[in-house]
Amino acid sequence: MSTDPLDVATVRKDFPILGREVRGHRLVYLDSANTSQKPQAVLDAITTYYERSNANVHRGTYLIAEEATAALEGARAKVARFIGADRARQVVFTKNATEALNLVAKAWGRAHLREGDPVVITELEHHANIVPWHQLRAEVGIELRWIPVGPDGHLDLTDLDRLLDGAKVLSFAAMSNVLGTLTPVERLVAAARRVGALAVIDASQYVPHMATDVAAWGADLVAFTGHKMCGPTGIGVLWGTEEVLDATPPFLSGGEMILNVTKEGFTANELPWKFEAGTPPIAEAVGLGAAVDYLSGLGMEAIREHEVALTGYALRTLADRFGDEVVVHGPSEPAERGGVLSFSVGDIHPHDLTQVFDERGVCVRAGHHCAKPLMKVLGASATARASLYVYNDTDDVDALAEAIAAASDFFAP
Amino acid sequence: MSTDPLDVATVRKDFPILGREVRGHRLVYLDSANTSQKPQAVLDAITTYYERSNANVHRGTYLIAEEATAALEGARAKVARFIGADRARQVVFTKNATEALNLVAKAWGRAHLREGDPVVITELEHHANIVPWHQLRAEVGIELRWIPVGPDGHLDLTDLDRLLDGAKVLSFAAMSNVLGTLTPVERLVAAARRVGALAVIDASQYVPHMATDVAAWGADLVAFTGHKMCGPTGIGVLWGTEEVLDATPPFLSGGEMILNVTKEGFTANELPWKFEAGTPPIAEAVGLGAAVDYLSGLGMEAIREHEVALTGYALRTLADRFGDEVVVHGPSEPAERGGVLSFSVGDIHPHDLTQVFDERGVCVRAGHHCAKPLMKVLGASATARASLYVYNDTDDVDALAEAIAAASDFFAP
Amino acid sequence: MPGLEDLYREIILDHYRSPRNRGELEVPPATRTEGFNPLCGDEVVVYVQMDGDQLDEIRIAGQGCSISQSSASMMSAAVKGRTRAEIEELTRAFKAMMSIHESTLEGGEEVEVEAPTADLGDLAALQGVVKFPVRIKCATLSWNTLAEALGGDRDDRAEAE
Amino acid sequence: MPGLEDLYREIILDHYRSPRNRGELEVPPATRTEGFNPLCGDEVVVYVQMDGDQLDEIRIAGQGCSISQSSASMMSAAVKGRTRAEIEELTRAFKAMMSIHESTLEGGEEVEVEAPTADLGDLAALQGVVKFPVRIKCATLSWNTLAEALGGDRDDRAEAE
Ligand SMILES: Cc1ncc(COP(=O)(O)O)c(C=O)c1O
Ligand SMILES: Cc1ncc(COP(=O)(O)O)c(C=O)c1O
Repeated sequence: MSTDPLDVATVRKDFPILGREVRGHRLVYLDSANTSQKPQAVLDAITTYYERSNANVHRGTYLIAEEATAALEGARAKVARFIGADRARQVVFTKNATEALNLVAKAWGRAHLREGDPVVITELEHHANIVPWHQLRAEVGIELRWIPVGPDGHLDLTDLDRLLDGAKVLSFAAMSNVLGTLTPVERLVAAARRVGALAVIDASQYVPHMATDVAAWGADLVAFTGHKMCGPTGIGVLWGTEEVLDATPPFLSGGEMILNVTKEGFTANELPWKFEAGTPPIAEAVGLGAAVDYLSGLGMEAIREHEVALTGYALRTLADRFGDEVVVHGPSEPAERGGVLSFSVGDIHPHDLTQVFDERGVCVRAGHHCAKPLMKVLGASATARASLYVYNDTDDVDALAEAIAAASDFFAP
Repeated sequence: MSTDPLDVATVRKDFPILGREVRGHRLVYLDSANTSQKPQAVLDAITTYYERSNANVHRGTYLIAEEATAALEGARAKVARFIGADRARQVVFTKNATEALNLVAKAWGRAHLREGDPVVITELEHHANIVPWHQLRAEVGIELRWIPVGPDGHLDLTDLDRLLDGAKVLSFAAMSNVLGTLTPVERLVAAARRVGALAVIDASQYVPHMATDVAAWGADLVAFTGHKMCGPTGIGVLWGTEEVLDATPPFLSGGEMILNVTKEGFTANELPWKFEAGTPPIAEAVGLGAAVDYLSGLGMEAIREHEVALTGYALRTLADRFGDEVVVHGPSEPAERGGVLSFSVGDIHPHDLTQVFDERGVCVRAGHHCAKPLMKVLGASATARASLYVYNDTDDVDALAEAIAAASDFFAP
Repeated sequence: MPGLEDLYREIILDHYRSPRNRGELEVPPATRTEGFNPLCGDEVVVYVQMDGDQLDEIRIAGQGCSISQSSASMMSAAVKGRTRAEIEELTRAFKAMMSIHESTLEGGEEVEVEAPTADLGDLAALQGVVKFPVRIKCATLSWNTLAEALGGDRDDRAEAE
Repeated sequence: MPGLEDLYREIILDHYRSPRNRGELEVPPATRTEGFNPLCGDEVVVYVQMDGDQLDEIRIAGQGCSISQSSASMMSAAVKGRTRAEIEELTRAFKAMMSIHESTLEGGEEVEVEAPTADLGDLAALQGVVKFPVRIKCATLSWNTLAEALGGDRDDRAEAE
């Protein structure tokens, strides 16, 4: 990995937490698909905001309120540029990707879907792109259809035409948070277009890791979340075309999202504020703005190259060292996936596995990863999942391999 | 004010932003009813969380994930104690008070209200406690009834019995964000109880300023927001009795709030997580926990005493200096109100007034304060509003008086 | 640092104290259009009576700060008797004057704005507003409301971005 | 620092590798109750057949980690043939052993817990779990599911707070 397009040693210095020792070991953080660590620049941006310009936005006629408003709207413009949006007003700040997807299913969905209307999702969705549709099914009786996942971890599109027949919505993840699978976004959007279905993309795992161009995707709505892309908790994004956002009624309501309120009713504000009820996550937006600056500084192409190379290294290392004892789920080609490695080690339960890892400072998540329908397809109730990001290197992968060996020894019958 | 129960000079040192100069003047921050400033302890708690323990919660079997979970749930327990809740599970974290009130109107309301059901609110509500009900009216046809505000700024309860006749919900602010009016919480809750109506309190302006005991109030649901009580943006709270929360269906849905998800449906998680869909505002909860520690350290009784005294000083100062030229809306007795002073200066428009204030570093909000129905009652489209908190002192009030004098000169015909 | 005198030019205060075309028109034949500044509650009501392509009469009601009210007053004087095309031209010129700063509010990037071609007359006094970003919406409120009254697509790009 | 040996006592691994009372019962006469650990996906299914006040037969199905499965296995052995009252007593004792640490998860405050009165036998081996807060839910999952099966109010206070 001498040709790593990222200078990981330098990158690591940007992340204060990576200097921490746990249980006498250096922290080996391999859970970025769950949440990413935060660089100093993001923490500084948040602190500086609070120490210099904290005020409520869009409201005050005094200097720090103007600064706060400029900070919030400036962050919106940064995010818009980062994802290739035409205009900042297409970027709605929510509290996380989950709220964004709820907005889609409930505000757009309630207004446009009727009993029997087919909504198509995939078997590899995160619960955030499943449960809101279940709620809508209980409420208005939509029909939920599932694009299956094949044994190679890719979507099985054999029956796509039939599944999409009459569909009103196609909503899918651009990258699986369990398998790392990259789904064929353009093809799926085109297929949705052909049947006139709303095309919704859950890009929560994609935006942090790959250059994103929502305009090129051509979808209607795209959701993602701040904390997985070096940003703070408490903020997510819904991007949408103005046509679709305009045709979506308000969701949460209260201050900020109104033009007028009387005893008789209310008039909604313009985009994007129409969807931002109450005091927005201001410091969080500022932090997210700093995060996209940080990621842009590293370069999204370089990040992707780094992750493809490191994923390849990880797949080779585990195969060479453990052979059949370690099974990695999902696509075998690094170019077809993100750096998310769900794996099993013999018949050691993932919880027991990661407990041993923890002794060595190796942070890996065990569980269903909020994707229970996919776990069912995989025939497992849980997997261990190691996921890579800008600050991971071959040492981390080697530490993972050591930890697997240790667990294998410990639980050897 | 030599007997001020708060040592404001020391308190001020806890707030980094107050050391800032704006336009060549010290910052005179009089907009805490809009959002409060943040003490160093809160900023430190957030930074330390990110630098040492950042991880996703309730998910990881490794040390920093345990720490993150303990930090989130520890913050919940702190908030519960701060408001006198019996149990931490009664405390639901939302993104702001607005989301909390939307949850009430939409999750509880949709499940329990039918066409024609009367919902009673008051004329002094913030839009956050109006617009969700308007949406529900459009959706299910509830009847919205309004408790009027009298000329003294207090609720006019003459017709309370008639208004509550058959009511299913009584939802009201414990303190007005425009007039500072303290509403008779116990009396209103008791009245709601008598007719079997759900008692909902918007305590967004109350919790930051006065010792709160939700158990003593005896209401069903109480909403408030973190950023007005020295906490960060991006977090709010809905407290509720377990009986009512259990009878409320999930609102937003996705990860965290489920026990199980299949292709056919889902099972909701226990309280409070049932209402916390997706990655919660973890760092924000940690910051809010530090904020309630900070406020408890000052003492809520001392804070209230300080504000009563300072409000009295402000009312006297403005009356002595400007006579009839300055009209302060709302109750004239400091003991019957919070430190929120909406006022007018002759016929100078509030926007023009606060523009002059800004030249002098005096931060006062001009506008409708997200309470347009109340503005209509006051017969104004806007007021200027100065609001006091722990870091304000008589110097700040004097600076306000100077600024009023300057504006009065500038716009003198 | 911009001073208060940049904002509150004498002519602005004059229009504020003695607003032109204040009042209402009978609806119909006139139309009535309300505009709100969501951020501060300012309201402008624009009554417009067209004669074919020409704006025959205009009246302004509502309430607001000196900037929103004087801007409405100046606008009413400027557009009375003009054709739709002329009014659109004026609106563009006025927005151009205003939006220079407003765009920097968002991303810190200067946006290319064509030089105004129409003669703004009195309205040029509002130029100082651009140095006070929050007040720009006060100044543009009546113009947006007029655009809506004339049925054109409200060009709110300047506000939203 | 607690070591892995505190958690994975030999007896726990033994129950994990050779679970007691594994299987299903016919429903009815038995009842079937599912329990989920929402955080990791562990599932326990408890089949219970009562004979009046006495638990006649019990079977455990589902899948999960060594802690949840061994806890379920030990529980099944411990409750078989016992009366409701005895089982409640056992449950309280087991929860008491577990909740000591769980409560500190929340507020950092130690909670007074009555000393367990029932004899936990093998189950005492699970004591080490309290040093690993996230695993407590693994250990209590089967007990909560059994409580639900017996129709008692599930005492989930320990979990929720
Ligand atoms: C009385 C009252 N209720 C609700 C809110 C809404 O709070 P938030 O904007 O944080 O949701 C506010 C503050 O804006 C308020 O003053
Ligand atoms: C694919 C995917 N979608 C949605 C989410 C939900 O994100 P959040 O929890 O921030 O709402 C996640 C992460 O948990 C995810 O991986």
